Amino acid sequence: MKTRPLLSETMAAHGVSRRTFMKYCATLASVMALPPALAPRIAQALERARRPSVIWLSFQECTGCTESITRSHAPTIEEMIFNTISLDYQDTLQAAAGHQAEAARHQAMKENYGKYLVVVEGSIPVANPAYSCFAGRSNLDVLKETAAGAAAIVTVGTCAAYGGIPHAMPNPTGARAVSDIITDKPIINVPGCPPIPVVMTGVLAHFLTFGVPELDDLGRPKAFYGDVIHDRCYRRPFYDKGLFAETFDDEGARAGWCLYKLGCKGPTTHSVCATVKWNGGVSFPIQSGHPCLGCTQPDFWDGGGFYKPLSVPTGDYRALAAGGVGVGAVVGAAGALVGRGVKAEAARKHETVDAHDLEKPS
Amino acid sequence: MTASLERGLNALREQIDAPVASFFTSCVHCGLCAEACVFYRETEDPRYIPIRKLDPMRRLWRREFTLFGRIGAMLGLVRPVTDADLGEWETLVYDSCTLCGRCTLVCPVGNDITLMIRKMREGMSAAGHTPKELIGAAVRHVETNSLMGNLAPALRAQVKRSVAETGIDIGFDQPGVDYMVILSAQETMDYPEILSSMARIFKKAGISWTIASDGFEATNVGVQIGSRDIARILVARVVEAAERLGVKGVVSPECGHAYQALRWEGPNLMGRAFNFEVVHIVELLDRLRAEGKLPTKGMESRRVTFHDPCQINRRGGIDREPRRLMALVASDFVETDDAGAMNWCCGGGGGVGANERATKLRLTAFKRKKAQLEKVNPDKLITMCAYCHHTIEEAMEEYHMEIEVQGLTDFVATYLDDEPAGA
Amino acid sequence: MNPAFTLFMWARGPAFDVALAIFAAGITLRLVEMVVLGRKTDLAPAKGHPIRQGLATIFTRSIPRPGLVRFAPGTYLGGYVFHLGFFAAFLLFAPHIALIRDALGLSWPAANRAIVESATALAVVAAIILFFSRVMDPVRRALTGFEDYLVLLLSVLPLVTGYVAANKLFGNPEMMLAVHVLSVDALLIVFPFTKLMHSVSFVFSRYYNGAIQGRKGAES
Amino acid sequence: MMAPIADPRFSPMPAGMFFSASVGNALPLLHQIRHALTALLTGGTETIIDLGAIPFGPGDEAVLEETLGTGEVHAVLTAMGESHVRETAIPGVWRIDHRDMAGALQSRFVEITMMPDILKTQREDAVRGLKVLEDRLAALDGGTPV
Repeated sequence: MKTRPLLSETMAAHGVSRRTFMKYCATLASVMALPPALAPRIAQALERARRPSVIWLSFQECTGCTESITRSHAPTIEEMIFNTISLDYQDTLQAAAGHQAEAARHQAMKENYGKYLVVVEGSIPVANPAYSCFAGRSNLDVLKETAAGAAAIVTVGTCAAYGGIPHAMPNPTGARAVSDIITDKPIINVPGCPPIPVVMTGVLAHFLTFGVPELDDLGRPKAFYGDVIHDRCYRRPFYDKGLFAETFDDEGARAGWCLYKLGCKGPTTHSVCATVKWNGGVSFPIQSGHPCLGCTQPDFWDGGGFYKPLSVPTGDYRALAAGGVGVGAVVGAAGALVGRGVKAEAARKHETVDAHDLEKPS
Repeated sequence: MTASLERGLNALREQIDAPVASFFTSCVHCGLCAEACVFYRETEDPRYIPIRKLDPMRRLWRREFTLFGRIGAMLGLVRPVTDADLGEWETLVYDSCTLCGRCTLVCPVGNDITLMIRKMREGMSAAGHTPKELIGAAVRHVETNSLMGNLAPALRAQVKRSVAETGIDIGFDQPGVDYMVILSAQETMDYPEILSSMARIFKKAGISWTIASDGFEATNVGVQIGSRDIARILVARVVEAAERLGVKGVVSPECGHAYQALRWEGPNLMGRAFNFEVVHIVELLDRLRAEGKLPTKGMESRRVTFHDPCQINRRGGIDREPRRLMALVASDFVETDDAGAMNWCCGGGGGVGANERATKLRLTAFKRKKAQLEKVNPDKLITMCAYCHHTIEEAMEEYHMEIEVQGLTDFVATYLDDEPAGA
Repeated sequence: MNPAFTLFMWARGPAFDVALAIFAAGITLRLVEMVVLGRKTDLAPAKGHPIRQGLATIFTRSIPRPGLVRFAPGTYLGGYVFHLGFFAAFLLFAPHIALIRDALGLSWPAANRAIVESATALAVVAAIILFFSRVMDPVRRALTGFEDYLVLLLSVLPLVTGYVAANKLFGNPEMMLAVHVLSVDALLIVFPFTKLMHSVSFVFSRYYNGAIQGRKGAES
Repeated sequence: MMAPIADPRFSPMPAGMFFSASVGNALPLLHQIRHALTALLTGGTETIIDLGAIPFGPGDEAVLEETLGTGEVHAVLTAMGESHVRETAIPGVWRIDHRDMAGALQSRFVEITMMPDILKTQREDAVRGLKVLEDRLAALDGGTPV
């Protein structure tokens, strides 16, 4: 078993100064959404961190998440993180293929049993495993096998975290999330379609420094998924003032008003998009004039339509209401006719009241 | 035919229509009708909440006229209306309601509660739950010509006295005249001065009029009891007399429910529109005033106030007419609080005054009128309903109040300028 | 996967559809059942203008009679504030306007959230006043039954849950939205079976009241 | 890479277009800085504010930038990319922008302090520096260790 070097040793070997390291830790604190004052503690933790082995599994996915992390705006930081870890298996990035690749995975598992980190990208087809296999083995098998010796699992992207697009109705492959299958390991969900690159690296950094971060009900690190976009959105004041874009090309849209009525899912979507933003902090969908799709939420694809406001019912309620009016009118008329019948019958049976029979016979 | 629960419920069923259904559907149990009700106000007893007085009728409506209620009835959720219920409700429907109509005007959802009490009384009377004094009055009125028994001799005597007093002839049964005048028994017996007053005013205005010997009684105990069958018999006497005499119109006297019975219920009881006009004496006086045919001389200088009879103002639509007449003859006219359409009831209408067991309640209810009067402290109270006049006088005696009460027609006639010109 | 989301989608999906269908069918049923009963033509010649006054009374009856407010200040004040607050919160809040636009194609500007939230808070306070008047006041107590408390509760729940959801006071925001929509679904379902019907039938009862009085030339 | 547009001063939104829309966060932040400066002066408490955690609308940062202004000190660190440490026109309030080797912005802070720690020499570096100096002196002394 190879002895993995401490990060501080790796850095010293690269001639990185302490000041540079502190600068890096300050940035890392920011990336991890931790208070800046925690930078020295991050430094301490990193100094003691050993390079863990990471196995990256790709199941039913579009590789968008890998694209996102490799195209991240801050290559140096990611490089440093990846230098910190030992990416022993990543079928998109690694040079090895076929049996060699599988051998690498098995070797990494054997050497680091109980300590390695599994990163999963993509959902797992359970109804029909044939939809996604590699080396002739189903995703389900590979996941179970690999997870068995893992210290923890990080799901990257909404597919791995919650089933994502493959899981959208009618879910032909029977796609499932990692957490549906693996229940005995810590799972850190990093949803998003794709997740923000620095969020992915931030979660990895947190795992390296402080272990499994604090998670919300849906297994997401609270540091990145604690708030809904709506609460951190710079367009929020327009929502509060009642100023909305009604269409994509009206005055409100041009003036940058709230996109709620265009279907923005910001009010129910947990993510740091509004603060961290994308492409190196340039913008995020709402700033670019498009409503949030809610991609960090389970079943976001089945939320009733991207352009349907959250307050609008999802069913064909108009037809049902119209039907209801019709049924009500018919039944009501029938009921009223019965009532008229009661009246007519009463009139027919009318017993004339005479002044002499007002008193009840005793 | 005998009074029975089935006859009563049947009569109630006949009364339920779209307005009743909408009223019961709309009620939100806010209780504001109670705040408007003179009986609740003066007793603060929640039994007198107007809408509660209709509970048996509401249950009948739910059980038999709504789908959900029918289902509820099958499931035993809506109790049927029993004879005991009606018995229990008799005092609420007859003793603690004068059909004054204040609740109808305050109900925020617009329920005409008064109309429903009137309808409810149809069922109550048919089921044999009518106060005995009202039954007696009905029997007397049906059997003779007035609720007080045969009033024909008394009326002739009053007419004779009036003719002697004014020198103006009053003819019985004269066909083709302008108006046929009817009188309430209260006027015939207690306030006959109205005859002289009308005689002088009509003479001055050049109006010819007559009294029908077989249709002179204006009151209609059938309306108070809530029996269309009896009310029809009584109103038909007047209608038939007017039609036989071929008069232009019938003058409804200073009597609240009489105006209600002939003017608003009459055509519906008879099932046909009349070929003569029904006009309230005060409406007619105001018309004469407008035409300049009511010259007056002098004015009452003492402080005078006015009591609006419920059936004539709130339920009858005569609100501005009496005030224009008051302005003509009273120089110190003050309105009480809530005067006009929201004026407080004297407490004696709707058959309550005749109902012995309601006496205490009626006198309690009068405290509201008393407070109104005490606030403006008038020398004189004018009204335009002989029964209000009677109720107020009686109650004032009870409370040792000394305010003169006078009918409006009589009051106006006091200042009529009917001396021959140049005399 | 996410019970809050699933519940929210159910509340604004099938549950809303069913609730709205019951609401629409029930109201229509009860109105038709009521109106088709009909009424006899009034043969007494009109002194006033029955139809005109009937229509006017639909609006004028919203103004209280002078002199009466002092007898039941809680009911009057609570009633007015509750109705105004409820409808301000319902009709001026942007998400609700979006719903109405989707349903009916009608739209209007939304109000500032401070206004919407003040209206909501006032309506809730008013409902509390109404509740206490039902408990404490002898008249209200005598008229109050299970249905009255149920309706009061169901009318307040959308206000409270909406306020909580909009301000994320506690709980998962998706769950609170789900609860909010469910509270509305519940309100829609009980509507035709309870006195909530007054919010449509009042048009008819006020009209009839005004028309009956108007025929006589009397006030209404 | 994308460095030029990552800088807020080169925001893709035309300057001023959203200025009136900037309703939110510059002002509360400036108030927070004022409180922090008071705390520094009264109790010596230093504060670091991560600008990356604050939802800025377009225009917000310009307000911040303009209000704080430019002060006397502008230090540039060269530590795996440049870092700019600038004292603002409000002495005691510093702006620190870390960039990577490609020039892309990594993180941004406002520090309320008499002297940002990052400017000070780190002890470990000084230890290493001492060793380097000693090595160099040794070389100067003729290549023979002492």
